[in-house]
Parts: sequence; structure tokens; C-alpha cells
Amino acid sequence: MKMVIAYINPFKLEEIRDALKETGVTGLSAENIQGFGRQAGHTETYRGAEYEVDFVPKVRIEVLVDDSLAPAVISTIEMTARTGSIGDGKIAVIAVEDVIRIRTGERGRDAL
Amino acid sequence: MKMVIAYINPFKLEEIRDALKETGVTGLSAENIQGFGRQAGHTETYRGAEYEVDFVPKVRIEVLVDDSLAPAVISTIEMTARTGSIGDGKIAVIAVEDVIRIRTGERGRDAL
Amino acid sequence: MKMVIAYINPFKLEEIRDALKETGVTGLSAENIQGFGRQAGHTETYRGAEYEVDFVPKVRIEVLVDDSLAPAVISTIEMTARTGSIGDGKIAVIAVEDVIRIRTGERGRDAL
Amino acid sequence: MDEFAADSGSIAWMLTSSALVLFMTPGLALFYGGMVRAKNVLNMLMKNFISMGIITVIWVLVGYSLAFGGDAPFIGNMDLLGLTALLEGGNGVHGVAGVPDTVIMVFQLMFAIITPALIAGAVAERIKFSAWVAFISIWSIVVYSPMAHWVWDFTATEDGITGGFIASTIGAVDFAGGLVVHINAGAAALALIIALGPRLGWRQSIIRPHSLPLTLLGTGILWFGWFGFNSGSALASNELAAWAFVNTHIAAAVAATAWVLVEKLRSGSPTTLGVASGAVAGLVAITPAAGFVTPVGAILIGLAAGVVCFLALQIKFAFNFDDSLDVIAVHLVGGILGSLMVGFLASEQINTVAGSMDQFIKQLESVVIALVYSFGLSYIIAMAIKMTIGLRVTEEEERRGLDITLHDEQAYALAE
Amino acid sequence: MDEFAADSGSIAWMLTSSALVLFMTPGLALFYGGMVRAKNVLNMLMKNFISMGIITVIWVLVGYSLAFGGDAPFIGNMDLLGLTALLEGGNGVHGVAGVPDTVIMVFQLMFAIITPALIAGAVAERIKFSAWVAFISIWSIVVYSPMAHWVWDFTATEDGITGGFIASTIGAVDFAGGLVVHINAGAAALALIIALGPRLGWRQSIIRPHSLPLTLLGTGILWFGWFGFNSGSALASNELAAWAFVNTHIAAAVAATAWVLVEKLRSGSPTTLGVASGAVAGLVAITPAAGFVTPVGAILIGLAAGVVCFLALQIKFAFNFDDSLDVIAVHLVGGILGSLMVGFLASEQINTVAGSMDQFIKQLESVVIALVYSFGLSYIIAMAIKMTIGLRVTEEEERRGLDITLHDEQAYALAE
Amino acid sequence: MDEFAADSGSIAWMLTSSALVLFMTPGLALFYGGMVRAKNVLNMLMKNFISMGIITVIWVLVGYSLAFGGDAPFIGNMDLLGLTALLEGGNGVHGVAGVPDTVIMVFQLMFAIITPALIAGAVAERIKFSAWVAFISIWSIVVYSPMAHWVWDFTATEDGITGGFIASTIGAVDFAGGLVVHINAGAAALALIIALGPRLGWRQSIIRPHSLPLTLLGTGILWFGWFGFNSGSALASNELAAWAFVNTHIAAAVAATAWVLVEKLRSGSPTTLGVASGAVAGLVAITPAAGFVTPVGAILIGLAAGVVCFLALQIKFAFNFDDSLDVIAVHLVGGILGSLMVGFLASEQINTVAGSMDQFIKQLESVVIALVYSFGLSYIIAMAIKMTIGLRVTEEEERRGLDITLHDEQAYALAE
Ligand SMILES: Nc1ncnc2c1ncn2[C@@H]1O[C@H](COP(=O)(O)OP(=O)(O)O)[C@@H](O)[C@H]1O
Ligand SMILES: Nc1ncnc2c1ncn2[C@@H]1O[C@H](COP(=O)(O)OP(=O)(O)O)[C@@H](O)[C@H]1O
Ligand SMILES: Nc1ncnc2c1ncn2[C@@H]1O[C@H](COP(=O)(O)OP(=O)(O)O)[C@@H](O)[C@H]1O
Repeated sequence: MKMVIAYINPFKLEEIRDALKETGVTGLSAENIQGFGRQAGHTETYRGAEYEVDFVPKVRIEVLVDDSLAPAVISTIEMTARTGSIGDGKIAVIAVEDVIRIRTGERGRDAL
Repeated sequence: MKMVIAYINPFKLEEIRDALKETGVTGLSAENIQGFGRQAGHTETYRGAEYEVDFVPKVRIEVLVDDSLAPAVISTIEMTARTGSIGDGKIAVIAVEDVIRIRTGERGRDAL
Repeated sequence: MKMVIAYINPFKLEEIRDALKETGVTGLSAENIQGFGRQAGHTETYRGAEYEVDFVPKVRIEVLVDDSLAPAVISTIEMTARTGSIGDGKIAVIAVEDVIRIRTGERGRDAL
Repeated sequence: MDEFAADSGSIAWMLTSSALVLFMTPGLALFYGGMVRAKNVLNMLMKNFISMGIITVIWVLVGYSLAFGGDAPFIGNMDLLGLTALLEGGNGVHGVAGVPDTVIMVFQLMFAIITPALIAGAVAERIKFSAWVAFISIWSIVVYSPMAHWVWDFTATEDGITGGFIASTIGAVDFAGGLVVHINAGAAALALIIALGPRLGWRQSIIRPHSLPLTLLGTGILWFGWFGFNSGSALASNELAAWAFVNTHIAAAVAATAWVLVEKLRSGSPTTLGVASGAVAGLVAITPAAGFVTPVGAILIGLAAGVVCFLALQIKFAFNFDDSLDVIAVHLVGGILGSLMVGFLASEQINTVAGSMDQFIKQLESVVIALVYSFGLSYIIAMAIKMTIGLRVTEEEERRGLDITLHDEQAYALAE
Repeated sequence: MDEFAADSGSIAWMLTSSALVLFMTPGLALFYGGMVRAKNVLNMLMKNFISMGIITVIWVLVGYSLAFGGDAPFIGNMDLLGLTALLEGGNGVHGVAGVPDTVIMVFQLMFAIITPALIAGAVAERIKFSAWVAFISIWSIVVYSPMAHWVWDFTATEDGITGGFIASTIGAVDFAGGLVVHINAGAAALALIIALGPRLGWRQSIIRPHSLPLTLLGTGILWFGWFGFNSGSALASNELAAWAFVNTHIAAAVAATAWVLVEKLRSGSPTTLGVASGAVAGLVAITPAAGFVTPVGAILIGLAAGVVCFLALQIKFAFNFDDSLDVIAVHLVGGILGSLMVGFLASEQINTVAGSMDQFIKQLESVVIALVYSFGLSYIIAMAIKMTIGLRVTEEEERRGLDITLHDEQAYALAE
Repeated sequence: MDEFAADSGSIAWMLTSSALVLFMTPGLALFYGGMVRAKNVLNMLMKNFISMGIITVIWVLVGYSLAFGGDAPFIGNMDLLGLTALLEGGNGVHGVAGVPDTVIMVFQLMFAIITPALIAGAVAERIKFSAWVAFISIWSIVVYSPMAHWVWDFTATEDGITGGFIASTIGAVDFAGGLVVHINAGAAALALIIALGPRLGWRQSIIRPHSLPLTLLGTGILWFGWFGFNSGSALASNELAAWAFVNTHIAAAVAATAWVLVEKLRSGSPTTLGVASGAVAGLVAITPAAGFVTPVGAILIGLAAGVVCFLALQIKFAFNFDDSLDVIAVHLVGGILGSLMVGFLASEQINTVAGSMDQFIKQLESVVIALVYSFGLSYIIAMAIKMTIGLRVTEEEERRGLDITLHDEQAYALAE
């Protein structure tokens, strides 16, 4: 199994969730983060003075998926999150050794 | 070493922390997340209209443990977090290559 | 590629970000967490009564880096985050199978 | 300054009331601000605060004169432009015993500020800020000032009432703004909602209040300020002011209780949003009646407001318009309710008007006129703005939130 | 309306004061709301706002008559039910010079609202909402109205004082509610705490305030509103009102400063929760004394409140009861302190009563009576509710939070 | 109490005004508190609330006497220490018609509280709490009381004005505190900023407001309270009070609008922080002029405040001092602006003074004197504290935040 992690623009969250649902994903976890990246280059005016922006509010989503579904999940996120401007974010894929559903104790694929 | 990640109900956090402490865990990190899963099926009334709930507030905990302790950690979380209703959450296990304690520079097991 | 995760003191965040930038890191993600660890031993007075502290506010940062840069990233965080007191935090390193830049679709190293 | 005999007690109460009514607009900003999503809260606050700014300028320059200059039936004259006429002092303009014109002018100004601000709840989270500023500026002059004139700029002489036609020709009463404030704002809200269309994602998922404590704080401020609004409308510190005060409080309390009771019966849980909405609905409904009814009347009006306004929440689903923070259900329906009920419930134990079928008809006529006039003109203004500078933000702005896209600010930075 | 000569200045001040006292209840809601955990803040707000709703209805229908009807020593009569008697106008019921009965009635109503609301802090985060509603409804009729009658429904005639027995027979004084409000609410809080038991996890870990800025905002509103509470209790706009105002402010300021000083000495850090608690403790303690003591008296009372109430925080640990937001330490102890100290500190330079051992004994008697009556009856009501509809939420509800389980709402949705 | 004829209406308005001015300090606490980072908000609230505590004690004991005792040109005498002189009642001390001395004393006390609190914005996020307490205590006695005496402790006799030298010898006017409050606080802020140095990271990255809704709430409270501040400064409930009220409101509204307009033109986005800052700038600038100018004068002052104070934000970058929340741009610049403009704009249609070059010179002199005196003494006090107990927290305390390090508290625990 894989854990797909994506840093995305907050206003894309609902769209991505809906798209993933259609892809067959049954669950995901999302949280607010502060992102730092290339986007940070741009400047912002505050109280009449200019500053370089550092952290930008982003959302981090984490999806546990079966290996077979992973490519579809990745490309769904990629397509839905893309606006074409800097700051669209990144996706990372990590191997997961085991997954357990707490309610039932099921393990592995069945837990998803 | 392993990283054990669990998505749980917020009101279970303290109980789990106490249980893990007894199991021999010396540290963990917790954060608030928005969870999406099967639980999302249920409906909620707002301002006299019914809606399907999508995101539910959950807590995500992350525990770095030695390989030998991992099974105990997993089953402790499983037992303590379980209420038997949908939304109890999931546990995922990931391999960790290295751990460092910042204060001392210790590495690997010693860092835990 | 690696994902370097660090639990640090919140007031160290900006310093670490600046140090990492100099090391050649182009992006990172940060979020607020509640940390539990050895530091929790100390007591706090509230309303004239003493309590043991449990959760302490920390920041969790996550940096995706190329394998070659990983050691430098780890030691930079280690050096910058260290104050020498309990609670300085930990660093964990995890293997990443793939990284994708959403905006361009680039993969692997190029996505960083 | 002249033979006018000032009553320091009434001046004290009217200044206090004016301050209280001014305070309602920040209160309303918080009430509404708590109900929108965190990405739009600053925009909501801004819509309210800019009303405090712009409407004041408009009122001082022209609005006051259009509302309170002279004795014509349909609109005021230009005699009071720029307030210079008030520099002569005394009560020559309004003729309110004991209270200088300056005081009445500023008390009325506070009403002119909050009325357009009420509309903000209906168009939350999607209207352009420039469109909002344009709308309330034009609306204040073209809709608000005339209606204030019709209803409140009258003189009671021996031969009857002269001045604004709703007060004189029709003979309807409106103690503190059922017509001028609530129906007026509610009808304008309806027009704007239709012109704007619903928010993205409306009816698909709950658009949740981002901070109910803010909304409850706003409710507290509104309740507090409403004493100035209604009781101050006695224009004196006397027993009538006291009754208006008492009735205001009773109606708010009864409506708040009734609303959560109905909620409990229908959906099982009494909510804070319910207690807040109920209180405001009661305050709205008692507004036209506060200085005319007995406490029993206030109880009945409060009860009606709590139940009917709650049920009126469904209207927006039936007609499929996104009245984001329920301005129609609370202000339009509540305002109509109070304006009609006072027709029957007015009591000579409190004031000069007695409830009757006759008075009810007068009230009904005035309600229809206010509704039609406000809705019609508001819709024209809205469409004119839509066709020129545009009414609505882009889809991306709406998704990203109005705070960051229109005001380049974010409401909270709670971490760090 | 009759030969009664209204004083517009006093009416203005009394209406302002009434509005200020009403505003205290939302203020209290925020003060308490900030101190509970985020999962229970709406429930706390709800407990306060529902008091504004329900107690108003009760007061208008029966409470006011039970408190202020007639001249009997122990309880009022039924003459004022539904307020119809007030429709005759003037000051025939209360006989307060210059101020119509209607005004006094509504001023007193605001006290009847906030008193049960004060109790909410003691039972935070675990009482059932239905139990709360039942408790305050019964309590207001059975405990509050009689005590208000004993203390405040009296007439000073040539042959001495007639009416409520604490004022007449005992001869104790209570300017604005040391007995009727603070000791009364504090004793009821104690009874409920015992009946309810402590929160899950109490004493094991800090149950931390979720938003201290909210608590400090509440403190600001309370301080502001308390001027109406105490100075309005002069029932006129005069020099006595001014002294009550001054003393109120001084005591709050001194107690706030004293509290943080003691804190600094004992635990090293002056806290915002401390400055807030100290201010409220000072305001509580000066309440019975505000119109009787000189500024030096106010300083002494403030000092005593700041130090003694701080130390009284320990009581709950000694007796092992979970007084969640310290109602006992602040209101019960503070109320007793002020009620006793005025016995010695009252000065004829301010009002008709002079401090003396004799007066102190009277105060002591009245304190004991209020405490015993309120505690005893409150405990009986609490147990009756416990045995019928139940007092406490389930363990799971308590863990998940009362907002989501009882009100189906969550306070904040700050992300998005 | 004596032959003094109390005017209950004026007493009502002055008590109301006193309560309003007191409420401004919590309002200011929130206004500033919202603008700092979440790790320093409690410290900011604490700095304000402690002023309510400590300055009250100082004022009652000595400050009031130093400000309002006797007729000397430079400083008051000791006759009013501890307020005992006021126990005789009436208006013997201030001689304000209809209003007892006690009322004037407490009204003035509220000004003495908020003035040092204003300074808190300039030194945010880095000053030691002990240093703050020491500074405001000394400053209140050594700087505030004398200046209040110069400007406001005067008697108008047939032979002209006697008493405080700015009022008598120079003949400058200051209706409600352009000199005594705003220039005074602003100059002290400048001195402290220089003594303290900038915050870590200043100019490198935006130090963002942690909660703009809190700041806007504070703005609403300040606007509301300012009616008491300025209109109450008429010391009576009369037409002059009404004009001061109207002018206050107009200037705030115009300045708020002007500020966001300039913002829109220069950086493209109208902000909530802008509307808040503009409103406060307008309120500041109208303060010395509120009871002297016509509405047209108020519009001009508001306009100047909105534009000039906005531009003045740049000063801190030019001189490289970290005026954290812009006390210089808003209070110092705004106070100077209003104090000078009233010299030309004063109108005999409103009050006894007419605008003229002559009056302008008087105003200019008084501005320079206030500025130099306040800056000089404030700098000496600051350096004395720096060299003894120290002014600034350690670098680690600054990074970790003052809430946790100085007060052992954290503002929010929103999760759970
Ligand atoms: N190396 C990295 N490690 C972790 N997160 C990153 C990294 N680089 C970027 N991110 C996350 O992705 C977001 C977008 O990255 P950015 O460089 O601004 O734009 P883009 O991905 O379009 O090049 C950042 O705000 C951050 O949250
Ligand atoms: N595939 C997934 N990836 C990441 N998180 C998940 C996934 N599925 C569920 N979760 C997390 O677990 C929580 C509970 O899941 P849910 O399906 O509602 O109940 P259950 O685990 O009892 O079947 C979700 O709210 C979400 O936070
Ligand atoms: N086993 C663990 N798993 C996950 N996070 C941990 C673990 N141990 C510590 N942490 C994180 O690191 C922080 C610091 O740990 P702590 O034990 O207090 O100090 P130190 O690392 O200096 O020994 C904790 O607050 C927690 O966020």
C-alpha cells in the first residue's frame, strides 16, 4: 500500500475530494499547513511597506491507497489541483507497511 | 524503526496517550485534522435544511517507535481508540530510516 | 528521495527556514502540533494549583529532499534547532518513492 | 441659543441612544462576520464599517435634507444640505420638545447607517466590494431617504398630520423602523439576491459559521444597542421611552425562547445560532410596535416572530435563492409581522393609536408600498451596477475567499 | 399620566443603567465562555442567553409580582402579575421619586436575569441543558424573587421601614445585590456542584481556558455594565449615584491590582486570568456597599476582595468540589466580604447608614439567612431534577463536548 | 447637600460618558491585541488592564489633586489627595454648573487611564511587564497630571482665564485631549521606541495581526466610547455636547473613508486594518476640536486625518524606529493635526472661540510645549528604567512570546 501526500491550494480541497471519491478512494485526511516554496518569491504590501512573503497557507492531504489505485490517485490530484501558477504544490508517495481499521481490526487492503 | 500514524476521534486522545505511556512509549506528536471517510455518509441539519456531512474533525497522531515495540503500540491504539462505531479511524505503519534527537545528536534507537 | 520530518520548538521555525534555504532547500511545509515527550515531566501552576504538563505546542516541518542533500538538511536542522534544553525535538527520515510537481507534472528530482 | 427650552434629561437619553445605535453596526458586523467562512469574514466586517463611513458623508451632505427637509408628501427639500441650517440651534427643524435638532439629526443618521448594513447578510461571500459601495451609496439616497421622509417626517397639527404621505395620508405608524429599516432592507436584500445568484456550492454542503462566539457577541451588542434604537425613538426620556424599552426586551426574550423551542421540537437540538436568530427576529418585529403596544402585545409579537421567522427560513429553499445569512426570514418577514400586528395590538394605554381593523388596513397598505418601492428600485440599481461595473467576484476569487482577493488580508494568524 | 412628576434625567440614567445591566449577561457569557474548552463554549453561551429569554418571561408573568408586590415580610403578592398594574403609569408601585414604575421593573428584571446566569460558571462542561433550564426557571421563582423581596421591597416611612424582613426587621443593607445576587448565586452554585460532582479528569490535568481574549473582553463588558448595576441602584441621577459609580470603579481597580500582585508573589507570574478575576471579585465585593462607603472604604473592600478571593481559590481543592470557573471564590466569598465589611465601613458622608458593630451584626445575620436559604432550596431543587430528568450528561457526551452533543454545533471552523 | 443645584440630565450624561470612556480601554486592548502576534496578545491585554488598575489607585491618591487642585499655572496642589475634599459634596472644586465634583473627577480619571494605555501599541511585543508598570506609574504622576492641569484646570472669570498656563497664559484650547491625551501619549511613545529599539525581525518580514476581527471589534468599541470622550467633555447635556457628538462621528467616518480610498489608490486594496486605523485617526484628530468646529470643519479635519496619518505611516521607515502599531502616525500626528486645525476652523457658531491666525499661533505654541515636555520627560523616565530594572525582555523571551514567558499563559487552546 501507499501513502500519497499532497500539498495543495486550500480552495482546491473540495474539488479534489470529489474527484478522488469518483476514482474510488474511500477516505482521506486533510490539514492546514504553512507552505514555503518558490511561490514565496512574490511580495506583499502591508501598512504601506513591501515585504517578501514567506509562508503561504496550504492544505496537506494524506491518502492511504492500495498499490493498484495509486497511479490513478496521483494523476487525479495532479489534474484537479493544477491551475498552472506557481504554488500549485507537490505530491509525494511513500510505501506503507500495514494499515489497520480500528473499528474492526481488519488489516491491509481490507482496512482501506 | 517505525512511524505509527493513527487517525482517531479527538475525545480519545488523552486516553490513548496514557495507554501508550504505559506501553513504554516516551513521546508522540498530535495534530487536528479534517477526516473524510465512510462516516461522512450521515446527515446533519443546519438552519432547517439537511446536508450530507463531509469532513469530520479528527486527530492524527504520529509515534516513532523501535521495531520491537511497534506491535504493542499498534494494538494499544487499536484497543483504546475503538468504540465500535463508524469513524473510529485507521492506523498506518511506515518504515523509518533514521531518527535523531536534536538536543543530544543521538541517533537511531537511542534517540527515542 | 527522502522526507525529513522534524518536531521543533515553534520559535525556531524562521531561523530553520532561513538556514535550510542557504543549504539549498527550495521548499518545506510546516504545521502546528501538540507534542508529548520527556519535556512533559515539568509542572505548571494554574489557578493556584500545580499540574503536570502533558502536551506542549511544537511545530512539525516536512522537507522533501534529494538523497544527496539529506545529510546536510538533517545536520542543518539539528544545529539550528538545538538549544540544549529538553524539548528540542526529534528528526525522522523516511524514504520517498516519488515526487511530482503539480504545476508542471515533473517527477522525481526535477520536481523538487 | 434661543427661546427653545432644552431638556437635559432627554438630550442625555437621545445622545446615549445615538451612541447605542451606532454601536449596533459593529455589532451587526460581528453577528454576520461570525456566520461566514473564515476566508470571508474581513469582507463582511468591511461592508459594515464602510457603511459607517460613506453613509455618514452622504447623510450630512444630502440624505438628511432629502429625508427631513420640509413638509412635502414624497420627498424632502434641499434646505438642510450640509447641516448648515442646524447651526442656528434649537429645535426649529424637527420641533421636538426639549431636544435640539442636532441631536435628532445624528440619531437618525445612525439609522441611515445600519439599514443598508443589514443587507450585507444576504449578499455575503460573493458581491464585489466596489459594487457594494456603489449600491449602498445610491440606495441610501434614492430609497432610504425618501422612505424615511414618508414615514417619519411629519408634523401633528390641530387639523391632523401633515408631511410624509405614509404618516399623513395613509396614517400608518412605524415606531422605530419596521417599514423604513427592516422591510426596506429586506426587500433590497431580495432584489440583490436575485441579481447576484447563489454562492458556489450552495445547497450542496453546509456553509458553516466560522465563529459562533463572534455571532453571539454580535447578538449581545445588537440587543444592547436596540434599546437605543427603539426606546430612543420616543425622542424623549419619559414613560413612553420606558415602555418602548420594556417591550423591546420582552419581544427579544420571547422570540429567542420560542425559536429554540421550535428548533428543539423539529430538529432535536436548541442551537446558539437559533437563540441569536430568535432574539434578532424578536427585536425586528417589535421595532414598529415598541411604543404602541402593552407588554402582552410584546409577548404576542415576540412569539409570532420566534415561530414564523423560523419557519420562514424555508422560503429560500422553496424559491431557490441563496439568502446567505437569512435577511429575508429575519428582517423582511419579521418587519412585516410587526408592522401588521401593531395594527391590531396598538393600545391607547401606551400611546395615541388604538388597534383596529382600520389601522390594520393602513399598516397593510404601507407594508405593500414599502416592499414594492424598495424591491423595485433596488432591483433596478442592482441591474444597473451589474451591467456597468459588475456585481459579482470571479469564481476563483469566490473560491479563494474575498478577504485575500479583495482586501489582501487574512483574518487570523493564530499560530505564532 | 398623573400628578407624578417625572425626572427626565433620572429616567435617562435608569434606562441607560438597565441597558448596561442587560449587556452584562452577554459579557458574562463571554467571560465564562473563554474559560471553558473549545468543545463546550457554545453550551456556556447558550446557558447565559437562555437566561435572558426564560427569566424575562418568568419575571413578567410572576417573578416581578412575587418580588415587588405589596408589603408582606416574606413574599410579594399577585397584584403585579403580567405587569398590567403598571399600565396605569406613574410611580404608584415603587414610589421612587421621578422615576416611573416601568423603569424600576425593567431595571430589576436585568438583575433577575444575570443572577442565575452567574451560577453557570460553577456547573460548566457537564450539566444537561434541560436540567439547566429547569433549574433556573424554578430557582428564579422559588429562591430569587423571595430574596429580592426581603431585601429590596421595602418602604421607608416615618415609623421606620416596612416590607421585606431583611430590610425592615433585621435592618441589613444591600445596595446593589451582595445578598440577592452574589451570595444567592454563590450558594446555589455550591449546591449544584455537590449534586453534580466533578468533571472527568478534574485535578488530573489543567482544563485550560480556550480563549483568554474572550474572557478579557467579557471582563471589559462586565466592568462597563457594572456601572449601571451599582450606580443605577441609586434609582436616580444624583450625587449618590456618582459615589456608587466611583466606589465601583475603585474597588474593581484595586482588587485587580491586588490579585495580580499576590499572584506575582506566590507563583511568579501576573496573569490575564488573574487581572480579570480580580476585577470581577472587586466588583462583586463592592456591590452591597457601593452607595454606603467612602472611597477609602472602597479601597479597603477592593484590597480585601483581591487578596481573600485569590486565597479562596484553594477552598475547592480542600473540599474536593469542582467549582469549574470559581463562582464560590469570587461570588460567594466576594459577596460575603462586601456584605460584612459595609457593616463597619458605611459612612454617613455618603448615605444614611453609619458603620458600627450593631450594623455589622445585622449584616452577618442577613448573610447567614441568605446563604442557608439559597443553599438549602437550591440543593433540594437540584436533587429533584437529578431524580427526575437527570442533571448530568453522559460520559461520552462530556468527552465529546457539549456543543456537538447537545447543540449539534461547533464553535469554530477557522480553516476554510 | 448644599445650595448647589444638581442637573440630573447632565449627571446622567456625564456618568454615561464616564462609563463609555472606561469601556474604551478594554476596547483599545482588543484593538491593539488583534494586531500583535498570537504569542503576545495576552501581554497586550495585560498592559491595558493593568492601567485600569494602577492608574486608578494613583489618580485617587495623588494624580487628581496634582491635576485639579488649585489655581497655580504649572501644577495642582495637595488639597484633593485621597478625594476626601469631595466628601463635602456639590461642585465646589470644579464649579461645573449642575454636575457634582465627584462626577467630573471620575470622568477625568477615565482619561488618565486610557492615555498611558495608548502608548502600549508602540512598545508591543518586547517591553518587560515590570518596566511597563513602572513607566506608566511614574509617567502618570510626572507627565500626565501636570499637563492635564495646564490645559484643563482653569477658571474663566470676568478678568479672563486663570489657572493652568496653557489655558490661561497661552490661551490655547483643547476640547477633549488633543494635547493632554494624544500628543502626550504619542510623544511618550516616541521616547520609549527610541529607548527600546526595534523588534527582532522587524522590516525583514511582515509581523502580521493575529486576529483582525478582534481589532475591528476594538475599533467599534473605541468609536462608541469616543462619544463619551468628546461629547462628555462638554461637561453637560446640552447643545454643545450634541455638536461635539456630531463632529466626532463625522470626522471618524470621513477619515475611515479617506484612508481606504488612499489605500485603494496606492496599493490597490482597501483593508480592514485601514478602515480601523482611519476611523481612529479621525477620532484622534477631532478630539481637540469637537466642541469648537462646525460639521464642515469636522469634515476637513477628518479628511486631513485620513490622508495625512496614512502617509505618516512611512515616517517610521524613514527614521528606522519600530512603532509597532503606529501610535506616532495615528496619535501623535493626528493629535497635532487636530490641535492646529482647530486654530483656524473654530467657529463662534459652536463655541466661544473663533478661528484666526492668532489662535493658530497659540495652538502651535501649546503643541510644541506638550511635545517637548512629554518627549523629554518620557525619555528620561525610560532611560532611568533601562538602567535600573531594564526595559526589554531577553531575546529568547521575545522569540517564544511574552504570553508564555511573562504571564505563563497562552491565549488560545482552540483544539479540544
Ligand atoms: N521540498 C519540499 N518539501 C516539502 N514541501 C514542499 C517542498 N517544496 C514545496 N513544498 C510545498 O509545496 C507548496 C508549493 O510549492 P512552490 O515551490 O511554491 O510551488 P510549485 O510546487 O508550483 O513549484 C509549498 O508551499 C510547500 O507547502
Ligand atoms: N484512505 C484513507 N486515507 C487517509 N485517511 C483515511 C482514509 N480512510 C479513512 N481515513 C481517516 O480515518 C477516519 C475514519 O474513517 P471512516 O471511513 O470514517 O471510518 P472507519 O475507519 O471506522 O471505517 C477518516 O475521517 C479519515 O481521517
Ligand atoms: N516517539 C516519538 N514519536 C513522535 N514524536 C515524538 C516522539 N518523541 C518525541 N516526539 C516529539 O518531539 C518533541 C520533543 O520531545 P521531548 O522528549 O520532549 O524532548 P527531547 O527530544 O529533547 O528529548 C515532543 O514534544 C514530540 O512532539
